[in-house]
This record gives sequence, C-alpha cells and structure tokens, in this order.
Amino acid sequence: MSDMQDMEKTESEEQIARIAAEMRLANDGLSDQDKAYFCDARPQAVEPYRGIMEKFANWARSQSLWILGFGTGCGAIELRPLMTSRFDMYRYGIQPRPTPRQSSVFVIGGYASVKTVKRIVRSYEQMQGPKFVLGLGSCTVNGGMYWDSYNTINRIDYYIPVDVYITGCMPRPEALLAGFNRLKQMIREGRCEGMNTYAENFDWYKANQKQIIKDWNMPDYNW
Amino acid sequence: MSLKDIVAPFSVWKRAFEKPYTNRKPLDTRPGAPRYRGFHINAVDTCIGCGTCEEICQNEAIDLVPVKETRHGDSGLRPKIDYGRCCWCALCVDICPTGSLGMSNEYIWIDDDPEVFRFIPGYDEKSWNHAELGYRRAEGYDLLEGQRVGMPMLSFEESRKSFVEMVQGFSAEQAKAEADRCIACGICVATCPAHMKVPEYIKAIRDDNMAEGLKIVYNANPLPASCGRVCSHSCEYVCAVKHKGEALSIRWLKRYIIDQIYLGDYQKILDEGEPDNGKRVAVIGSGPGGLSAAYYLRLLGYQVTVYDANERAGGMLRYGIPEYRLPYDQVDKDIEYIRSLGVDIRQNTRIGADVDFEVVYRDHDALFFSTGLTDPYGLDIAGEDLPGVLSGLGMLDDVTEGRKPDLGASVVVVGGGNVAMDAARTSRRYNAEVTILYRRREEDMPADDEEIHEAQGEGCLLITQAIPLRIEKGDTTRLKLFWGRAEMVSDGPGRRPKPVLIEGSEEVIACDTVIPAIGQAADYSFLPEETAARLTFKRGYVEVNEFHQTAEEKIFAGGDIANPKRDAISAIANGHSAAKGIDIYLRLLQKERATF
Amino acid sequence: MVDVKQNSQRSKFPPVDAVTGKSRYNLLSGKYLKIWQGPQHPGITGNMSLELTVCGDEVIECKTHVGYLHRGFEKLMERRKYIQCFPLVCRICVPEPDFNEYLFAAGAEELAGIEVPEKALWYRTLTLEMARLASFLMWIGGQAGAFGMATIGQWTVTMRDYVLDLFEELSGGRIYHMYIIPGGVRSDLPAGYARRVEDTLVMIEKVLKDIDLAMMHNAVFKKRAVGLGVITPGMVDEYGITGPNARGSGIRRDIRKDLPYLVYDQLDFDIITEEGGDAYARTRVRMRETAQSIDLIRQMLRKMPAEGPFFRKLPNVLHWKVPTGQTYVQAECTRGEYGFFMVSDGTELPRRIYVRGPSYTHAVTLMERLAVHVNIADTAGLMVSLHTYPPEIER
Amino acid sequence: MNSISAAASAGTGSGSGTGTETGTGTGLSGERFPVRERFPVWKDKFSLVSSMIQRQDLAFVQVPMQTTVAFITHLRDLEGYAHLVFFTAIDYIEDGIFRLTYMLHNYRRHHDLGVQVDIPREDAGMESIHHLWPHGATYQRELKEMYGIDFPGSPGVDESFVLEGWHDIPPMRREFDTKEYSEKTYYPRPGRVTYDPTEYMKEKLYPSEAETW
Repeated sequence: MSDMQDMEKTESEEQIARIAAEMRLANDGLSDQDKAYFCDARPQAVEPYRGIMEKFANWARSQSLWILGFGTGCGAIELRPLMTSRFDMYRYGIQPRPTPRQSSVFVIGGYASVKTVKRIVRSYEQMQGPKFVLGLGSCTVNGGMYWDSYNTINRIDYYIPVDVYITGCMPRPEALLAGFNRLKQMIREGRCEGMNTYAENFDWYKANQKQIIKDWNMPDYNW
Repeated sequence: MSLKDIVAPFSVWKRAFEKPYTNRKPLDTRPGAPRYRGFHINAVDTCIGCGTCEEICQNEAIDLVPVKETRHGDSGLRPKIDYGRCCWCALCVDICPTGSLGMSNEYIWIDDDPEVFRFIPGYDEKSWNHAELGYRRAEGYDLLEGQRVGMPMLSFEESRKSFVEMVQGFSAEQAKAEADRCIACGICVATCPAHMKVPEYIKAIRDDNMAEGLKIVYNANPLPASCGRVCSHSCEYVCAVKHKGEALSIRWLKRYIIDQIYLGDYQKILDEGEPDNGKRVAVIGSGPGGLSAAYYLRLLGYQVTVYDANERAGGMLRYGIPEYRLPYDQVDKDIEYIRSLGVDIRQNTRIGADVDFEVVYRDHDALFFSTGLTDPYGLDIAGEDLPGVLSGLGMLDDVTEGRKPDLGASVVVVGGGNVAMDAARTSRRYNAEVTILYRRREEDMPADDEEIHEAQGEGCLLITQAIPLRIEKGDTTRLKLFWGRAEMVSDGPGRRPKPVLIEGSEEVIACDTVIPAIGQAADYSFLPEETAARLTFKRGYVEVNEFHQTAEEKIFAGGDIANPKRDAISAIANGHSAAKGIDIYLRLLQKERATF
Repeated sequence: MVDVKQNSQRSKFPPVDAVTGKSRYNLLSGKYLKIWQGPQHPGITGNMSLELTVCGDEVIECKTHVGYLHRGFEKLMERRKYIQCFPLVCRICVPEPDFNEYLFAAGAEELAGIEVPEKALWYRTLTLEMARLASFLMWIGGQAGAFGMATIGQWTVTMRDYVLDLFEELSGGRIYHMYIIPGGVRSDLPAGYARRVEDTLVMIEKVLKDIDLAMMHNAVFKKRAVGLGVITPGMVDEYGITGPNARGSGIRRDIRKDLPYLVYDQLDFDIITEEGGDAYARTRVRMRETAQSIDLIRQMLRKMPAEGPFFRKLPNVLHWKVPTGQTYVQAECTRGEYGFFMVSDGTELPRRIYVRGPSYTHAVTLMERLAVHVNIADTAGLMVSLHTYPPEIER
Repeated sequence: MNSISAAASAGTGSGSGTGTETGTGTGLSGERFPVRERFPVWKDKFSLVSSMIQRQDLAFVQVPMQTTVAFITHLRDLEGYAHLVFFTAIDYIEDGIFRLTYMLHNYRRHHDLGVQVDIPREDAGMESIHHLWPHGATYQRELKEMYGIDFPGSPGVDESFVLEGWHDIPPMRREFDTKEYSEKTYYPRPGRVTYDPTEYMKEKLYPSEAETW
C-alpha cells in the first residue's frame, strides 16, 4: 500500500518537475557558461488588486508616466520639444528616464529596424510592470514609409504589445500629448493590459521575435 | 579661464523674470498651420476615381475601392487611405487631376486598435471632412500639364483655298510631349466604343516603339489611319487630364503611330491571323463596320467577301468625309492592308441590283451587313424640290467622285451636324459664301466643337435658333430661303429644350444653293421582303443582340443601321463584336452538327 | 598604460590583433571593462552605440556601432520613380531634411537638364539656412546637455520649435518639410512671412547672447570642452573631416564658398574658423555659424526677388525618364559635406543614389580615434561635439 | 566683398551649370582646374579607360582594376586629391560588373574626381585602400556587407557594419528584391484590397464578352 503511494507520489513529483522544466525557458541563444547568469523563468500575468484599490493604483499609474529614453526611430525628434519648455510634459507627470528599470512607458519612435527590435525587446522586457507601449507614427501600424524595406519591420504589435497608436509622419508634439492623454485615460479605465498580454502570449511573441532576429544571443526573457 | 567665466553664467538668471515660453494649453491653442499637411479630404463628387493618387503614392498607402456608381468618365472608385502607410507628402494632392483631393490641418488620430487607420476621405464621416484650412496645391506649382501640345495646322486663309489636309500631324517631339501628358488611368478605355487600349499605345509612343503601338491599335481598330483623323473621340471627353484644362489628343496620337509606319511594313509587324478554315462569310457594305468585321473575320480564318455598291471602298469614310479632313490615300492605306490579308472586296456590286441577296445568303455561312444611313431627310418645307436644293451627302459624294457641284456664289446649309459642317466647308472651298442655319443653340450642335470652330474660322456664317420656312425662286439669285427665329422652350425636366418658332419673325436669305443636311435614314430596300420580315426593326434601326446578331441567326448587322451612336468608331466596334459573334455562331453550329 | 599609448600612436586604429582583428585587451584580466554606451542611453546622439573599453574611467578603446536606423534608403530608391524618391530622401536626416531634398532635386535637375527659376533658388537657400539654424539650435542644446547644462537645451530646443513653426507655415510640415522638389519649390512664401521670420530671428539672437554667457563663458564648460577631442589640421584630410569639425581646426573650407551653389555667391559672408581643434573650438564655430545663419536669412529676405515663378514644370512625373548620366552634387550642411551621387540609366527609376553624409566618417573612424584616452564621462560631450546624426551614416 | 557682382557672371543654376568656364567669386584666381589637360598624362601612366567631364568642378575617369590603387595613391600624393569624399559601388547586373566609384576631392582646385573601376560580379573583390585613408576601411566594410565585395586586408572587413545577423544575399545587390523579402518576413497588415479603374470599369460598364478583345 505504502509502496503504491510512494510510487504515485514519485510519479506526481516527476510530473511536476517535468512540467516545471517545460515552463523553464531554454535560453538556447546563450552559451552554457552564460546560462548560469540569466534567469530562465517566464513572465507571469499579474492579477489586479481588488476593487477600489486597483482603481486607485490605476489613477496613480496614470499620473506618472515615465518614458524610457530610447529614441528608436525618427519619432524621437518630436520628444525633444515635448521635454523642453514650450510643451513641457513634466507638468503632465511625464518625464524621460535613462534606464528601463525606472520607466513605465516605451515610446516606439516610428520605424524599427531589425537591429533595433532586438534592443526594443530587451528594453521592454527589462521594464518593470505595469508598463505601457505607445506606437508613434504610421510606421508602427503598417510599415509606413519603409513598408518594403528589408530591414524594418511592418507591425510592431507582432513583437511587443502596443497600447496606443498615434498616426502621423511625424505626429506633432500635440498629437503625442493627446496620445499620452489617451493612454492615461485607458490606464485609469484599466484597459492597458499589454504586459499581461505579453505574458499570456509569450511563446507567440517570442516565436515572432526569433523569426526576424537571426542571431539570438540573449536570454529568452530579459529580466 | 577668467573671473568672467565664473560670473557670466549667473547673469542669465535674469531669464527667470521673463515671460515663460510654455504653451499653457497646447492641445487647444495651436491648430495646424493653414498649409498643414494633415488628414486627407476628398470631394467625392468631383473625384473621378482615376487612381493617379494610387499611382504616385510611393508607400502604396492608397487603395481604390468602389463607392459611387460607375459611369463614363468616372470609375466609381474612390481612394481609401491607409494611415499605417501614408507619409503625408501630399504628392497625391499635387497630382490629383480633378483637384478633388486635399489635406485638412487636423492631425490628431489616436486609437488602440491598429486596424482602424484606414478610411475613405470625404465618404467616411470624419471631423475634418469640411476643414477649410490645410494643404492644397499651390498656384503656380503643378505636376501635370493641362495644355495640349499645339497641333500644326493650316491657317484658315490657306485651308479654305484647297482640299489639302488641314491637320498636319505631330512631329516626333510633339507626339512624345503630348504622350507624356497621359497619366495612364485608363478611364477612356471604357468610353471608347471599341475599347482601345489607349494608355498602352500612348506608352508605346513614349517608348518610341511604333511597332508595339501599331499592334495595340490594330487589336481593336483596323481602320486607324482614318480613325486617327476623324474619330469622334469620345475618349477625349472623359480624359482625366481634361479636368486640368485640355484633354490629351488621343486621336492624333493614334494617327501619329500610323503615320510613322509604311503600309508595306504592316505585314512584318501585325499578326496575319489563323489559316483559312474553309467557311465563307459575306459582308455587305464596305464602310467602317463592314471592313472591321471583314478584318477580324479574316484573322479568325474565314473567307470574307465584301460587297459594296460604290466605285471605291470605304463607305462614309470616303464619301461622307471631305478630303481636307480625311485624305483618300489614308482611307486607302487602311483598306489596302485589309485587302492584302485576302479579303475580297467587290466594288460596284449593289445587292439586289448586281447580285441577288438570296444568292449571297445561300453561298455564305453567315452574313453581316452594315449598309449605313444613305437616305437624306428632307426639310419638309415648300420649294424643296426647286433646282439648287442639294442634299449634303449627295454633294459630298459628287466631290469625292470628282464632279464639281453646281453651287453658285452663295450657299445656305441647314443643319448642325458634322455632315452640315462638311458641306459648308466644302462649299467654302468652291469659293461660295456660306451661311449655316441651325434650329437650336450652338452648344446643342451635334457637330464636333472643332468642326464648328473651323467652319466659322474659314468664314462660314453661323445662325442659330433659325428654322427654315420655305424656299422660293430668287430675284437676282437662284433661290430665296425664308426662315424664322426660334426660342428655346423647356420640354420637361431632364430633356433638352426644344426650339419653337417665334410667330411673325420672318427673315430671308438670297442664295444660289440650299443644302439640307439634317440627317439620314437607312435604306433597307436591298433586303428581300421575306428576309426583312424575319428581322425586327425599331425606330429605323435593326434590332440586334450584343453580338450584333439579328433575329435571323445567320444574319448579323452593325454600324449606323444598328447603333444610335452613328459614328465610325462605334461601327468598327460593331464589326468586331459581330466577327466574334459570327465565329461563336459558326463554331457552335459545327459542334451541333457534329453531335447529330 | 605606456604600452597602450605607444600602440595608439603607431596605429590609426584601436589596437587590434593583425591576424584575428580582435581587440588586444584581455577582458578576463580584470583590468579592463567593456561598457556599451547606447543605443538606449541618454548621452548618445540618436540611435547608435559606442562599445567602450575602459581602464578605470579612461576610455582606451572605442568602437562605433551603427545600423539601428538602417532603412535601406538606397535600395528603396532603386525601386521608386524619381518623384517617389522625393518624399523619401528627407527622411535620411531627420533634424535637417532640407539638405537631402535640395541635393536630390539638384542632382535630378542636373541629370535631366532642368533649369530652376531664380526665385526657387532663393527659396531653397532660405530653407537650407533655416534648417541650418534649427539644426544648430538643437545641437547647442545637445552639447550643453552633454556637459550637464540642461537649461540651455530648454532654451534652444524651444527656439528651434519656433523655426519649425515657420517651416510648418511655409511647407505644411514641421519636421519633414518636403518643400524643395525637383523643378523648384512647392509653394510661394505666405503673406507676411518675412516679418514673422524676422521676429523669430530677433528672439533667437537674444537667446544666443544668453547662451554665449551661460555656455561659452562658463568655467565648467570650458574646463570640460577645452582640449577635448583635438583634431589636428593634419588629421583633416586623412580622416575626410569636413564642415565645422574641420573649421574648428583652422582649416578654411566651406562648400558654400568653395563651390558656390544656389545663391550663396550673392550673399555676403565669410568662412568661420577657430583655432584649437577641440570641442570648445568646434562649439565656437557652430555658435558663430548660427549667428551667421541668422545674418544670411536676413540678407536673403532683403535681396530675394518678389516676382516670378517658383516652379518649373517637369515632364510628367509619373513616367519621368531621366537621361543616362551620373553626377555628384554637394552642399555644406551643418555637419560638413553632404552629397548625393546619382546615377541614371535612362529609365524611370534611378540606377543608384548614394548619400554621402558627413557623419559617416565623423562618427565612425574619427570617433573611434578621438575617444581613446578620453574620460568616460566626456564621451557623450565628445560625440555631440562631432555633431553626428546616425541616420545619415547607415541611411 | 564683391560677391554680388561676381554672382552676375557665375552660373546661378542649382548645380546645373553645364560648364561655362567662368570665375566663381570665391577669390580663387583664374579658371577651375583644367582637368582635361591631365587626362593624357594619366592615360599614359595608368592606362585610363575613359574620361568624362560632367561639370567644371566634377569629372569621372575610368581605370582598369590593376592600376586603380596606384592611380588613387598618385592622385592623393601628387595631384592634391587628398580628400576621399566617398567610396561606393553601382551594380550593373546585366553586364555582370560592379562599378566602384572613389570620389576624390582636391581642395586646392576645388575639383571632384570620380575614379571608377569595373570589377566582375563573380567573386567580387578589390584591393583595399584602408592604408590611404582610415575611413576607407569603413566604406569597405559597408561594401562587403551590402554588395559582398571583398577587400582582403582591410581591417574588420568581415564584421557586420549596419546589418545584424543577415543571412540572405547582400541587400544592395540588384537581384535581391527588398519588397518580396519584406512581405515574406515582416507581415504587412492584411485586409487591403484595391481595384484597377480600367478593369473595374470594364466589369461594370461592358462586361459582355462581345466587347472583350
């Protein structure tokens, strides 16, 4: 009897271990030596707080949007006027931050070349949640000007989840501000679930990313 | 480094007391500049869906989608813009031939769904649809040329002295420059009765590839030398470039291709057609309809015999159009090529008189007739049978045959069609003083605008809203024509106003000759009665199906007798359709026989 | 360290192994550290990166990595008609698109043998100088910001924004003007434009005075910029250095004077040079050229013809065949010699368009050389002082 | 400054002056470098294949592959063409060649000289010029990456420059179709449909087979 139980127990333990191993990321792009340095866990979807707490948290989040200071494309040029005195986005609770760890908003500044997509993915994954992505310019929607270029992607939403799109080439700083307002509104309504989408569809995103980033020499999830 | 370097930076603290540069409400207080290239607007009613915007868009951001009803000169398609592609360069606005496309100065469009950034400007409800401000093409900047390349023409002083062709034809540079204006939208193709691939042969001119051009032309029109001169060019009325000013000289460009190639070289370029399949088809009438049918039937492998009552082939092209518009050697060029393919054209063979219809009917597997309108309408007024009253067509016939018409010193032509203009201008070439009387207004005249213009230029006096009342013998001249003034009276909505005689307004012109040229009717007398009984007629026209087959399945008909458009190019198209129809009919028949 | 210095003196390159091409520094020794500055870094100009090997806080090897903004313009232009290249070219360099527009137009016009109306030449020059002004203003902010003086960036970027307002009024676009088209320009000046330009210039001049006090006479700035990244006159030809970077070393070269294009030969100005060849001298050159640009704009507004056409009709652009030929047109942009090498094979599509951006040599070869022995905190300042815009490097 | 009066005589065309030998108001005495006179000399020494004067300040010469680097060295050291403006290639796939273009500038004469050399496309390779100008190595790196032209001995020529992890044929080669590659790799957003006006009007206005030819 106890033998049987033992056997069952070991079986289920093995099962759990196997499932757990499957849940681990392979990190195939890394050398064995480097694998030890990096985490192999997957991103997890985050449960919202209960009731009013979540509402309060969302309000607080919407009031302080910190942009990652990464000008991925030409759209970055309109961030400068926004940061400086004429449009002064600091008064809206928006400010640039130098590192992904401190930022909550990633502004994809227009087109993204494959080389940049790799950095975008890396930076995005390093950002702490809750995090939001703003697609700036037509290029993020359907390739824009560079729809037939061999080196720029057409749709950023294949690689990272995007919350708000601002069309234009270039969108004026006002359009950007309006985009931030929209983002704030969506955050308050609790509709910006990009981060959870990413966690839930992690394999799909990862497959897309790996399809275009040919020399994958980083961990599968950069956390 | 000095003390100044330490102190100076502090001096700019004064800026702390200046008015801040910050815009307090940037979203509300700063609309786009008056010329801002914001979101697109489009006047969908002005737009003709030519697709030039799609053509120039380097981002392939523009699609053409069905929005309106398709009609001639308007494809019914309208641009739909993908803002996931657009770069707001506004080249589409610059090139738009109708000027319907513009840009508003609105620029904010934000959404969380990337699929929504596509819309049809002017059709989809958008806040900027009626924006006043925004980018428009500036005055003095234009990517398209609205002016035609001038066609070298004889001056009116010279032209009215002789029957030398008035339009002299483009030089190579002129043709290329004119061909360069084409935007290759293809709107004209639907309107051309023969659906000639106009943009393609114009491209051949640009590429200086005349052989290719000839092939494209002959694909739909076996009488291009004639058509290139006298076609009614309905294509030019719908040409997208016309919205910028003047339409392309499509007709003259076609003529340019033909003028560049000698008849002797045609055979090297054009397809000779299928080998003889042993079937025989008769064609009655060697006008454009008959010749077109004969040509395409020959290409399909049929033995074709053309019966024609006149001394020379060409029908109205030769006998109805004076030489200064269409020289006879050009008609010959077209006909000679068709003849060289093995089409048997029998002149001076009037059906019913020289050869029996029944014989022709029996000896051939199918029959196509396009005998045209040969019976001129009379004026139906008193004195019409006086000597000196000639029919317009009759006079033109005489001139073609080389007989000098007896016109006298002054001529009155009654009518406003092309035949009237031809009669007037021919009379002018015989040094007669010419007056043209027309019942309606000048804009109602069915003749081509340039015909009217040239007739007037050559010194013909045009009197509109004039109704002839009676003709009497003249005192010093041969005749006197009495006419009354007409006023235009509305004839119900959607119908053109009709002229009504103003009672008591009577004037008189003394003249030697009166030429009524107010239209013609068909003459079906060659048809035996029992055959005619089997065909159906409607208001003078033979009723035919889309393949120009009459109620009698072996008989096909086309040209002016079966087609209210009554122009050469329609007749050519009819002939082509009939050739296809005859081919289908005979092949089906063969199949049926094989199955029995 | 002695070894390192000798190495760098002997070689034009960061010391690399002749066989493997790899760095000679052994990172595993623990003596050196490799740091990536960019592409996600506030101290980098645009989207590019520097791979720095440091020993302590001294950079001993620098390698520039570009390509983050590569869109393959030259390939895309090979499959677009000439008129379709027109919206494309301005995107090659974001802060001053007009030079691209002008050079593309000039190249196409030269190949096609099209003469541009007199007024269009003035308008083109006006937009080029305004672009220069806008670009320099942004650069001044960047240079100051790289040395920790963010306030100046606040001023100048705002001033640049007023110039962009002028552009928006003129052309309908703030950043991508798409104003200079083959054949001329796309529109006339709006009514009262000259006045509004003048108002903006007055505002900018005032700010420039303040900047002179706050930056050029700032002990901190001087301390950091003087002696940083010295370009000796001998290096200029060797490294293909052009523009203010060369003029900062006392080399009198300016395409506007040497090979006058547009209406520069009708304007009164001098080539501005400074001695020293360091970041400070380059900053002075650019500050003075900003003022010169303002002066040129004023001259143009005064001398410009009021009447006449501003556009000459092209052949139908939908099938515009440019005759076979090749040409190279160049212009003096804010950073140096900007050029378009255009080859046409007589078809509707260009055979080859090569874009020569000055940043190409400045940001790669020159930066790799100058960054050696620079304090890591100054690399950003050095990078900015070379005034490089990555999109024109990789195109 | 007498620049205004000088302007009257100088071509004001936007670079389209086709070679009237006028002064340019730059303070440079006399006419531009009479490059035409140098051609025979170069022809003897470096077996020049052809030469073309595009503008008074721009000329192109073509040299054989063997003498190219010697010629460029000669130009740099003895003729004053010290500035390498750019170095690039043109793909003439139909002729099976790459045409390399070295654009050199002479600051004394203010003259540009494009030295062109045709090299076969198969196993394309060329002598390196990195020893003449350090930034030549950068150009060569780019050419290797974009066209697959090898420059043996050029530092870092095998390293990727702009692209990263590129496995296809070098993208600037003409046989590489960027649109096709983009469509198969980067998923254009679906759902677009367009109609050709000619075809659409045919469908609507004359669908009958009788009018189709």
